[in-house]
Parts: sequence; C-alpha cells; structure tokens
Amino acid sequence: MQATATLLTVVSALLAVAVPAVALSRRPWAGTLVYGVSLAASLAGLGVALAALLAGAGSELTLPLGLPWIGARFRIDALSAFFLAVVNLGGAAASLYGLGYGRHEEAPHRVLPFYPVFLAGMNLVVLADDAFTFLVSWEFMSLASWALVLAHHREAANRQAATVYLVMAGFGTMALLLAFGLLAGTGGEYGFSAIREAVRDPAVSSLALVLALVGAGSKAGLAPLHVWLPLAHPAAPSHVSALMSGVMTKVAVYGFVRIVFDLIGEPAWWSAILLLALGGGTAVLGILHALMERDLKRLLAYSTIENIGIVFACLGLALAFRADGMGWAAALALTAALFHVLNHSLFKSLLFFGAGAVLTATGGRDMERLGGLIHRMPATALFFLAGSIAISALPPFNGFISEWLAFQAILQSPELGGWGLKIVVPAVGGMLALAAALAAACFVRAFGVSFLGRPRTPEAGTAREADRFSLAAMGSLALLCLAAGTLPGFVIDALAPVTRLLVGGAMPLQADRPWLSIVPIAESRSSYNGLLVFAFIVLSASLSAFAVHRLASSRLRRAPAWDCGFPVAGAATQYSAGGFAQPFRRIFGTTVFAAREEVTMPPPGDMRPARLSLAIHDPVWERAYLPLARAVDALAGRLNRLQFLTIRRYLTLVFLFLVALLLVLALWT
Amino acid sequence: MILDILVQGAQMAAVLAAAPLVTGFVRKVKARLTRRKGPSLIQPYRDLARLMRKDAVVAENASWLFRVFPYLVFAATWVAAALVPTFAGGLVFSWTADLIAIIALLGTARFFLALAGMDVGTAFGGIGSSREMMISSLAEPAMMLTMFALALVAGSTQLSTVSAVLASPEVGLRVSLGMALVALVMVAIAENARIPIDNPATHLELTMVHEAMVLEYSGRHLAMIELAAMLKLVLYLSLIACVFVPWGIAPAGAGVAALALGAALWLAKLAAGGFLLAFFETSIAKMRVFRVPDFLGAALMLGLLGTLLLFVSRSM
Amino acid sequence: MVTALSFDIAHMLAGGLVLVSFMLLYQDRLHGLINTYALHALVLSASVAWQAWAQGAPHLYVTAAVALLFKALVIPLALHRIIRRLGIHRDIENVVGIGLTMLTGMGLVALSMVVMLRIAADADPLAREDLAMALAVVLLGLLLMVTRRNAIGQVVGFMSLENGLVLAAAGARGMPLVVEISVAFSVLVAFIVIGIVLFRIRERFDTVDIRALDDFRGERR
Amino acid sequence: MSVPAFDATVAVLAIPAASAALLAALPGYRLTARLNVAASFLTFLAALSLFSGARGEPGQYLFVDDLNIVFVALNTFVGFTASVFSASYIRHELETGRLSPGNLRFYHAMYQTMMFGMNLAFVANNIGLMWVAVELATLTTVLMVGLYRTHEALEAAWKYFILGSVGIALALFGTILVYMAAQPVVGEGHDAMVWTTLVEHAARFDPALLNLAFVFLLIGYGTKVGLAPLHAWLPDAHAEGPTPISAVLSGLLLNVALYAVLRFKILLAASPGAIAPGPLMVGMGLVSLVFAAFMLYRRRDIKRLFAYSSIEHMGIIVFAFGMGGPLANFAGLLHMVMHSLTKSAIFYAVGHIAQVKGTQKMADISGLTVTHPGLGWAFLLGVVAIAGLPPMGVFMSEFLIVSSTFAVEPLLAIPLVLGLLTAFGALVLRATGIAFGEPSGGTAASPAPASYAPIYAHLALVLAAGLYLPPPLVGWFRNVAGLLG
Repeated sequence: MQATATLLTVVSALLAVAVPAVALSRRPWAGTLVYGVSLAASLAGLGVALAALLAGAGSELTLPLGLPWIGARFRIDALSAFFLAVVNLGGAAASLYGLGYGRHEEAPHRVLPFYPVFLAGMNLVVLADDAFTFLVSWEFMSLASWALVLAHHREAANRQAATVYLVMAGFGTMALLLAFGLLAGTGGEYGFSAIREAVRDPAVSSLALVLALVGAGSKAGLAPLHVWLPLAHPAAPSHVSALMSGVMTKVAVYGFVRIVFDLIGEPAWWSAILLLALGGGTAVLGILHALMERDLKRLLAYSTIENIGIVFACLGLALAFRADGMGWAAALALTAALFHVLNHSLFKSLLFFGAGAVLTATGGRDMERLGGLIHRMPATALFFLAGSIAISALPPFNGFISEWLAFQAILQSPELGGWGLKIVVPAVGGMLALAAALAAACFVRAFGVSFLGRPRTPEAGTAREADRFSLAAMGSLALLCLAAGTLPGFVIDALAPVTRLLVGGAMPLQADRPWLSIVPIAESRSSYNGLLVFAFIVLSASLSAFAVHRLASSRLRRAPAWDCGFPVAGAATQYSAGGFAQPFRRIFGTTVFAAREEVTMPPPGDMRPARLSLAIHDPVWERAYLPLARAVDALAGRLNRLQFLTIRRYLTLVFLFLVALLLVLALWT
Repeated sequence: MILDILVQGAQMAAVLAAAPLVTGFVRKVKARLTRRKGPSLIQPYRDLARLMRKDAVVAENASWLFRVFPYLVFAATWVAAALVPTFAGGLVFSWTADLIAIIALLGTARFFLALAGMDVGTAFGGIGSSREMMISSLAEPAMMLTMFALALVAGSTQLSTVSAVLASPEVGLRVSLGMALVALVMVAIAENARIPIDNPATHLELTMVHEAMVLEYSGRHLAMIELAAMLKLVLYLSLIACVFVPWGIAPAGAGVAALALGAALWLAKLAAGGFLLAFFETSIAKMRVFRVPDFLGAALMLGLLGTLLLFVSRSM
Repeated sequence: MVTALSFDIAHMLAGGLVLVSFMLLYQDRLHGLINTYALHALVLSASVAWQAWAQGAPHLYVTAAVALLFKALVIPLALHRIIRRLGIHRDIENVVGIGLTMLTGMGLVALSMVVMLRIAADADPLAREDLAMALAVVLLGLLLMVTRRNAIGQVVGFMSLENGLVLAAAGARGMPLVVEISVAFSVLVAFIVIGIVLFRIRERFDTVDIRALDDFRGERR
Repeated sequence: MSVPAFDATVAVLAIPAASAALLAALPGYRLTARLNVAASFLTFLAALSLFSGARGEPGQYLFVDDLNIVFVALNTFVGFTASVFSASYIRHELETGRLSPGNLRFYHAMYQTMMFGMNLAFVANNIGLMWVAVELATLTTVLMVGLYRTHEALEAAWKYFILGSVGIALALFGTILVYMAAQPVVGEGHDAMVWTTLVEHAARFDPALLNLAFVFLLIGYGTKVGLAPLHAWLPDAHAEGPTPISAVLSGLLLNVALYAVLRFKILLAASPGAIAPGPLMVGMGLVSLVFAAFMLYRRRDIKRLFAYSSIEHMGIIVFAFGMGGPLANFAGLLHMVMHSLTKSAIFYAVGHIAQVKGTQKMADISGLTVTHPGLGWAFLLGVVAIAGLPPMGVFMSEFLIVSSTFAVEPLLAIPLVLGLLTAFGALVLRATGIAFGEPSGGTAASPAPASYAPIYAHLALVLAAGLYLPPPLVGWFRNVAGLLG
C-alpha cells in the first residue's frame, strides 16, 4: 500500500476513535482506549513517514472530497515525510504520556474526543497537496486545539486564552488564504502542483511570502504575532501543551517552508532580511520573556517562541543562500532549521511532560511554590534536567547540534551579496548567541528553582513520582535527545532529500565519516563529534571520580547547610525564581519590558513587612494589541448608536442612500 | 598513530599539571606587586591535595546531583582544555570539537555549576548562580562573536587551522582582530571570575559570584571545582596565546624537538599571560555587580563590530 | 392617440401633483396638511382618469375611483377623526425649517429631471415626462416622511409617495396589475392608520423607539 | 401548454395555500402543529420532485429554472425543519403561558401563508407577481413578529412594518421602471413583465431606465435583504419575534429578497449599456459586512447578536455576487445555502437556550456545555460553522470568496478580510462566554433529545457540504453561476 494511503488510514483511525470517545468519555477505560489507539496510529504513521523519508518514495492520492473541481489531494514527498515523522513522533510520545497522565484529568470528556482529532488535523496539514485541503486541515487543527485549551474552561484565564488563540488563528488563516488566493490566481488553480508551476512576478512572490509569514508565523509564535501562544499553550492539559508547543508550531513551520521554499518561486531580496530580523528578534524576545516568567508552563511556552525564532532565522539564511545560488550553504542553513525543528519537538515535549508531572504531583505550576522535587521525583528530575541541557544548546545533547549548524551557516554568509544581509547576518548571529546564553540561564532557573533546593510549600514536599507511562514517555524522549546529540550524522543524512528538494543541494554525506563526526563542509573548516565529546566527558568524569575515591578520600559526612555560617531554616530564604531573574530584569527588562521594581520599606517601628512590587509590561501586547482592541471597541461603541435611532432617522438613512445612488446615476456617464 | 595519541595524552596531562601552577604564579605575582611575599608557587597543589584527603561534608538536603556535578564540571572543562592547541596543533582528536563546541563545553560546565549552587537551597548559592548566569549571558555571545571574527579571518572554526592561518604572514595586522583580542580578554577576565568582575580571593558575601556558588562544597568536591577553575584559566590563556601569538606551536606530526620548543614557548606564554593578568588585577578595583553588564556589553559590541567589519570588507 | 393636447394635459396634471407635493411640504398645521393631501389625491385621481382616457384603458378608471374615494375622502376624514380622538397636537414639528425643506425639495425635483433626461429620447415622451414627475413626487413624499416628527405627517408623506407610484404605474402604457397595486397600497395605508390608532402613537414615530426600549432590550450598558 | 397530472410547481404553492386556509380554521395546538409539520414536509417533497422530470416551458406566471429550483428546495427544507422545531418550541411557550391557543391558530396559518408567499416569489415568472409575493411574505412575517403582543414585540413589528412599507413602495417603483424599459421593445401588456421574455430582450432595453430601476429595486429589496444602511428593522424583528420566525427570517426571507435582487442583476448584466451592478453590490456588501461585524461587539441579546450576524453574511453574499465571475458566483450561492442552514440551526439552538435558561441576555447565560451538553455543543458547532471555520461548509464559500477576490481585486479583499475577522472575533468571544465557564442561568431540564434533531440535521448537512459537494449539486451551482454572469 502506498505511503499516502497508509497515512490517510492512520488519520481516519484517529478520527474514528474520536466517535466512541464522545460517547464513552466518562468511562474509566476510555482514556486507555483513546491514547492506546492514538499511540498505535502515531507509531504506524511514524514508521510510514520514516520509510518514505529514507526510501525517498513519494506518493500521492486524490480523494473526491473538498473543492469539487480539484478534489482533496494528498501527497508525500521528502519534506512532508520529515514533518510527518516529527508530528507522529511527538504524537506517539504524547499518547504514551497520556496513558498515564490522562488518569489525573478531571474533565476527560473534554479532552478525549478532541485529542485524536487534533493529531489527525496535524497529520492532514502536512499531507495536504492543495490549498483548500491545506487550509481546512490547518484550521481544523486550530479548532481541535482550541477545544483542548478549553478543557478546563471554568478558569476565566483559560477562556480568555482560548478566545485570543482562536482569533489569532483565524487571523493567520486569513493571511494564508490571501496568500493562496494570490498564488492561485483568477483561475482558481488551488492545487499545489499548479501553483508550483505557475510563473509569477517576484513582487507577487514576495507578497505571498509576507502573507505566509504572517499566517504561518502567527501559528508558530513569531513575534509580534506570538501573544496568544504563552496564554494558550499552558492552558491545555500538559500532553496537549506538549503537542501544541512541540508539534503544532512545527506544522506551522512546515506550512511556511512548503509555501516559501516550494510554491512561490523566487521572492525579492529583502525577504531573507525580513525573516532573519524577525527570527533573531523573536528568539531574544521569547527567551527574555521566559526568563521573567514564574509559571513553569508559560516559561516553556515562551521558550518555544525563542526556538521558533531560531528556526525562522535559519530559514531566512537558507533563503538568502538559495537566492545567491549557494546551494550547499542553503542546504546547511536549511538542515540547521529542520534539525532544530526535530530537536525542539523532542525536548519541548519532554519538558512539558515534566511540567505536567510536576503539575499533577503538586497541583501547581508556579515555580515560587515548588522546590526540592528532585528528592521526591528523581526520575522526572533527571529527564527534565536532560531536556534543560538540551534546550540550552549545550553539548553533548541535541540542541547544540542545530545551534552549531546554524553558526556554521552564518559563518558562510560573508560571501552573500547585498549590504543589508551583510549587516543583518552578523547581528542575527549575535542575537542567536545571546538567546542561547539566556536560554541556559532560563533553564538553570527553571530546573534549579523547581527541582533543587528545598520545598517551598507542603505540596511540593509531599509530591509523588509520576506514573510509569509518563516516565516511559519522558525517558524515551530524553534518550532520543541524547541520541540525536551524539549521532547527528544520521539525522543530517536523512534530511538530505529534503534539502535537495527545496534548495537543490545537500550537505555532504555524514554516515561514512570516521568516528561518526559531522562535517558540514570540509574537515579543515569545521567538525564536531558528539559521540566522542560525550564519551570523553563520561570517561574523564568517571576516571577522575574513581581516582579521587580510590587515591584520596571517599568519606562523606552529612551536616546542616553552611551558608556562610548563618543558615536560616525557612525554605522561603532560598533564592526565588523572581530573585534569580532580577539581574536579567535589571539589564534587559528595564528597556524591553519597562520593568519597574518598587520597594516599600515601612519606617522603623512599623511592623508591616517590607514589600517589593514588580511591574513588567509586554511591549508588543501594550503597543499593538491593546490599542487595536481599544480601537475596535471604540468603533463598535460609536457605531452602536445606530441601534438606537428612531424610525424617522432610519428612514432618513434610506432616503439619503437613495438620493446618493440617484446622484451617482445622474453623474455617471 | 600511537605517537599522536601520546602527544594528545601529553597535552591533557600538561594542562592538568600546569593549571595549579599558573594559578599559583598569578597569586605570587600579585603578592609581589603588592609588596607581599605571597605563598609558594606550589601552594595550590598542596591545597588541592589537602582538600582531596579531607572528608567531604555535604548538606543534609543536597541531592545526588550535588555530588556528581563537581566531576562533570571538571570533566567538561578538562575536555575543553585538552582540545585547545597548547604546544602542538593538529592533535589527533582536535577535530572532535571546534571553537564553538569548546565554548559550549564551557557552557555545559557552567550550567552544572550553577545548578549545583542552587541544590542546597541557600540564599548564597542562589545569588551566585543567578549572577554567574547573568555574567555568562553576556560573556558567551561576546565570546561567540569574537570567535566569528576569528573564524572568518581563518575561514575555519577549527582551532588548529585558525592558529595555523593566523601564524602565517599574509594575515597581517587587522583592526577586527584587534577588536577581537580586546573582547576576548574582557570575556576571559569575566569568565575566570577575576577582578574587576569578581574576586577569586574574596569571601565578602555581597561581592561574591563564583565563590558564592560553591560555598557549600568541601573536601574532594571543592577540590575538583577549584581544579576546574584553574583549568579554565589555563584554557583561556592558551586560547588567547594560540590565536594571537600562534608562533612556536608545533604543527601536526612534528618531531620531538619542535614539540619541546612548543612546550617551552607555551609555558612562557602562560607566564606572560599570568603576569599581565596579575598586573591588571592589582591596578584596578572591583566593579559593582550592575556595572558588569556595561563592561561585557562593551565586549559584545567590540566582537560584533569586528565581525561586521569582516563581513563588510569581504565584498571590498 | 397621443396628441399634443393630451400630452399637455397629462403633463399639466402630473406637474400639478408635484406642485401639491410642495404644498404638503409647506404645511405646518395638521388639518391643513390633511386637506392638502386630499387635494393631492384629487389631482392624482384626475391624472389617472386622464391617462385612462388617453390610453384607452378603462381599468384605470377604477384606480382613479379608488384614489378619489379612498384617498381623497375616507383617509383624510379618518385622519381628522384620529387627531380629534387622540388629542394630537395641531402643530407639526419639523426637523429642519420649511425653507430648507423647500430648497431640498427643489433639488430633488431637479435630480429626478436630470436622471430622467438620461433616458433615451426615443422612449415614449409621455411616459418619460410622467415618470420624471412621479419620481419627483416619490422623493418629495420620502422627504416629507423624514422631515416630520409627527406621526400623521409621516403617514401623509407615505401616502403622497404612494401617489407618485400610482402616477407612474398609470403612466406606464399597458401595465398590468395597476389596479391591484393601487388597492393593495390602500390596504397598506389602512393598516398604518389602524396601527397608529392601536398603538396610540400620538405625536411621533420617534417616541415608540427610544426611551421605552432602552430598559428592556438589554442592549445599552 | 399541456397541464400534467401532477405539477410540482403548482404543488409547491398549493399545499401551503390550502393548509393555511385549513389551519386558520382548525382549533387545537397538537393537531395544528402536526398538520403544520406535515404540510411543510409535503411541500418539501413537492419541491424535491421538481428536480426529477423534465421542466415545462416557462409559463406566463410560473416557471422553474436552475436558479430558483435551488432556492425552492432550500426554502421548503428549512421551512420543514423550522416547523418541526416550531412544534417543540411552541409547546414550551404554551406551557409557560406566553402564547395562547388562539394565537397559535393564527400563527400556523400565517406560517403557511408565509411559505406560500416565499415559494411564489421564487417560482414567479412575472416581476409584478414576484413583487406581490415578496410583499405578502413580508407582511405575514410582520404579523408574526408582533405575535407576543409585548410592547417590545409590537415595537419591533411596527418598525419592520414602516421600513418594510417604504421598501415595498420603492421596489414597486423599480418594477414599474423595468416595465417602462421593456414596453417599447417587448410591447405593451403582460409580456413586458414576464421575466424570461425580459431577459431575452434585455440587450435592447434603454440602459438609463434600467439603471434607475435597479437603484430602486436594490434599495427596495435590499431593505428586505437587510443590507446596511437599510437594515434597521432586521435586528429587532429577529430578536422580538418567536424564534422559529427568527430562523425563517434569517434563513429564508432574506434569501427571497436576495433572489429578487439577483434576478434583476441578471437583467442588468444582459444589457450592455447599463451601469454595472457589481460595484454597487460590492459596496453595499462590504458596508454591511463591516458595519455588522462591529455591531456584534456591543450586543447583549443573543438573538440580536445572530441577527447582526445575518446582516454580516448577507453582506458577504451580496459582495460575492457583486464580484461576479464563475468562482465568486458559485461561492455566493454556496454561502447563501450554507448560511440558511447554519443560521436557522443556530436560531433553533438559541430558541432552546432561551427557553432552558429563561433569558435571552447573554450575560446571564454561561456554561451551557456543562448544564446542557447536547444543546451547548450543538450551539457551539453552529457558531463555529457560521464563523467560517472548517470543516463546515461556510468555510468553503468564504475560502472561495476571499481567495478569488484577492486574486482579482486585492484592495477589496482587505476590508473584506478585516470585516470577517472582526465578526469572527466577536462571535468567538460571545460563544465562548455562553458555552463555557461556570454555569449560570436557569438549569431547566433539557428538552427531549428529539427536539435537537433539526439542529443536528442542519449541521450535519453543513458539515457534509464542507467536506463533500455531490457532483449534481456542483453542476447546478455552476449553471446558476453562469446565469449570473
């Protein structure tokens, strides 16, 4: 059976299981059924996608659905095979996690029916081969995730998040719709093959690119269209948050890559600059937000924004290289982007799973109320640590590889023409480096405050380790992070068909390198061997530990903490998440977020406690979205008077309209 | 092949052996410059040995990470240090990690160390971690941009290649390289917790950064961390040396004589670097913590400017 | 059959209707307004009757009769009664001054002429002139409706508008259903008049709307 | 002209007319409600039978073509489901005493009269007859809107009546003008009002006269379509009348008026010298869309909210027809059908909501999916559909409209998209508030699940259309789109 048909079968299995899920969702075993089927379907989808990617066999299928004169077209090529693999990998992990996590869900009937539908929607987006099917699936995916965000709808914040989310999703879809309208032309040629073959003006291509950037970027969380993301992603149940952050944003990236690299043709020169600048800015803004955040899941959501920024910056670079005919460099940049897509889906899912386990165990996600969880939840802590190292782009985990490839690509860019690029690229390089360093700080803070130290609340002190399904999901993702970090060559080779398809070049074959190093261009220029680095670290650490224990001392004494001789027993004296962020707030926050700290110190003798009040403003929200909302509201208020006119005034309207039309007639020649 | 591995092993041993000596040398010079006698040059070795033999005292609520991290920090730093060309270039494992990876390895070490500071849950540990990460959040991009500049000049991020290219006469004097040097020195000062960013000798609570982080460590754990810090100093000195004064580094497959010359020159470079560091440290006062961003911001700007110049000049 | 004379008479009657429309605009007393309206209906009746004769369409006489009986007699009498029974103010409240209304009316007449002049000259001239007048009457009726705050004034406006329609329909040579339409409209007008009585709309349509409605619609904050 | 034994066209008219007379005479709520459903169903069957069998030559008064057959089928179908909904709705109203059995007799008779009027308007081949039929339908709905006899209902009916009357008058003037334009070409008398004849000869009509006629027709019938700024009657009439009537108003009566506008648009398009009706319709459509979108935000009353949403969608449809071209016309037709089905489903749901919660104020309704899951999700699904989200059918039409517009006139697409988004935001905001959150308002027991059948039937159709359009239907639509030019 060909790959497309198999995947569509998988999708229909997912859709089909939603039906019993509606009816049976309150039964205790319904979760097992839904997540079990989802797991099996995702694994099957993963297998098919990987086979299609590695074997390079494309296939397509047209169903007599959708737009009547086009039909619903589906197709798998290297690009969609890769993203299908990412989607189904994330889906499988989330389903495995859900098998355990889902039991703690208090409203299963609001999660179970939508969960498989959401997975199906994401698969369909990647499979679609015509504009209509693509957009239907795209919006369908948004809708299903919207329903999932509303699973805990009794909290007003979640409802608001869902509303903002859906409106932004609608906005993004509109932009994509316009992009497709532009590409399809007056004839209504909505099939991707027709769009691909059409010859169009660069100006049209560039406009389509901007629209695609707005549409897909708003879904992916590109600044300044990111505001919904930190609201909506954390509001959903954690495995859904993982899917939204780890996978759905990738589907958005897929949409962008599909349109820009495959469909529109050659856009104008400035589009690469636009992408690079937006990507770099998004990365820094996202991670700074994450650094200020005290809600663990929101922190992860903001970090998603950062990673999306990195991906888009790499895509911009690839676009610039491709426009200059440097296929090999474009392949390098594109590989970096796609590798990061895979990486982020791995570690962000892992981290959200960890946050979900913490949420289940302690009932909260405010880091200021956590602490010391490593003692109660050792396995979760270990996996979360692995994810934290990976997302901070540190060797030997996988986050570093894509970061490294991105830097290698940036180092190729002086050969690019154009003054704009020459100035933007190094600046973006600096921004990416800054974002990486800030990410490390952010995750030291996240892991340190939540898992290390002493419990700040009784709930944190009595937390229980997560169930074995959740641990299995986290463990396998952590292993995958390590595997992708130590054996990156295989991933790079698997990406070669994709880059060949999109930029007409590929990185050199990595599999036959000695010692499994990765060498982007030539060994004299750069190389990295994750496996050896990992082996060296492990070896030298264990050697030194062995030597020290053997030759020097191995005795250990437990004693109260020293703390410069003034240990204070209270757990509140620990450094808090807010305290940790304070230097960063001082450095970056005062300008970017207009952060203000105010200390109210009561005079001596006054028994009131001193207070520190902190105000952080989101510049994008306050400068762009609130004014817009206010404008809509003001306009609505103004127009609303028309609801309360007298009949005579309404008649006057009719009369004036008539006279106006008659005047038009009188003046029309 | 055996010889290559031997040379590589010799370098690993050399950096490890030289690390306490360099620290001791810097302390000695500083003492002399302030008209003190100062401890003996080998005092750091003695300190380490004593610490190793002592019982390790661990806080009651410390987790297992607290005991593992010292070794990991040490290992990551050591691996990074071993990959920087010291007396010989083109070593057998030099392709394992390039400049960017070396920076990232140091980042890994710092990541672990900062977490270790937060493990016991004391105020000092937290303040140390927070400030360390704050400093590195600026130092690391500055370092990265400096590396960009170097890599662009050399057309490679492979340190051996970079140093070989920079040793060749056609490179000449370049503005961007000068900027990179200044930026790199500033970063090195910050990363090694030297004055004016931090004071390695202080135990004055509010001024500590690095020391606050490791406050809870004792015995062999503290020894490993101290050793890692010393290694890092050697790493940075070697790095600056191999890039900006690359002469004398034995090329790949060189004979014993060249290796010996390289080793001697390396020690001389370390000594010079240590002396300059000590001299600089004695002649300047420590900064307030919130002046540090200005200092590192300047480094960042220099690095960016250097890279930009290279980008722009490439088309001229 | 269309002779110069018959054309002139038709034209004169239609023009008369426009003139009476202006007279309607000029009235500021209710009784005067109703009486003028009766005159309006009378002129219409004459005009339709003339068309019936000129076109040789006997069914139009029915329309003329309806106009004469119903509009010129019954409705005005009924309106007079309503005024008395409901105790409606005798003065008409205008939205804008009479002078301005008249000027606007002039403009409307000019507009309808201009619009009609665009119609090709080979069209039936009688129909064309007739149509221009009818359009003017329609527009003036609408103007009356929107410039009077008084319910009776608005009803009169509507009825004069409708007279314009009948004029146009009658002028359209051979148009079927004219009688039915005129009857249907009379019924409509009757409904409106009854509605006024039922809902006790004394002064203006305006009152029905605003204040009483704010409370219940839940639409205002 | 031979008269076949069973003429579906006549049946579509005769069944409602006869049952109207019958229902006016019969007492008893149960019987009349059932009879009402039965009559509507029969009408629907008759309309379906129009599809089968050869079509006769267009008659002097009645005819069937590709355009009106779609309208008739849709009209009778929604008329049927509305009668089913009405049966359960009216029972509740009787129980709560808002309506008396006497009211009901009148109500059911009027219902069938209205159906008669609407069907007549569709199948009329005579522009005068069509005008009469539209006005008949309008006036009956006026009476139905005032059914509750509350101050507000009467007020709404009165407003509707006055504005409608002016609309009637202006439409008539336009009709007369069309006759005047046709008369020199076609000849005096009846022929000059027969639509099929008019279209044949339209090319030779005086364009200036046609232009003038179209202005009056657009304003006259446009008032009924609810296009801004002629919309004023619409929100109140929807909000204050019985909910089945709101559903019929939104789902059907607006279509009737729209149908009339389309007929004359075809006429105008056939005359080369005439003003292009497109820009006028595009302009009015956009104004209605944007205006209604903003009006959605300040609504407190749930029925008025969806009344404004109807204005918005009528704006979209008129816009699409104004754009013209096969794609946009197709989309406009599809959108019209989808809107009828969806909006009436929403009004059915809203009727039940108002009954179980005891209020129409949205502020007092929340957590509907908690208290009444079946109703709440149906309502939500309806809003999702009307907001233009896939996989519902409205999405397909909006997709075609927006994308085809952007390809032709990018600048027009901008206000279009802004209006759509603005409306989308308002609908999502309100729907979330109603369907989710802490439950509030009454917790009256849900009506029998069977009463949800019309809602789910409509939504299922809309869903199916969003995924799959059967080729025959596409064929119809394409023919019609071709007719519309």
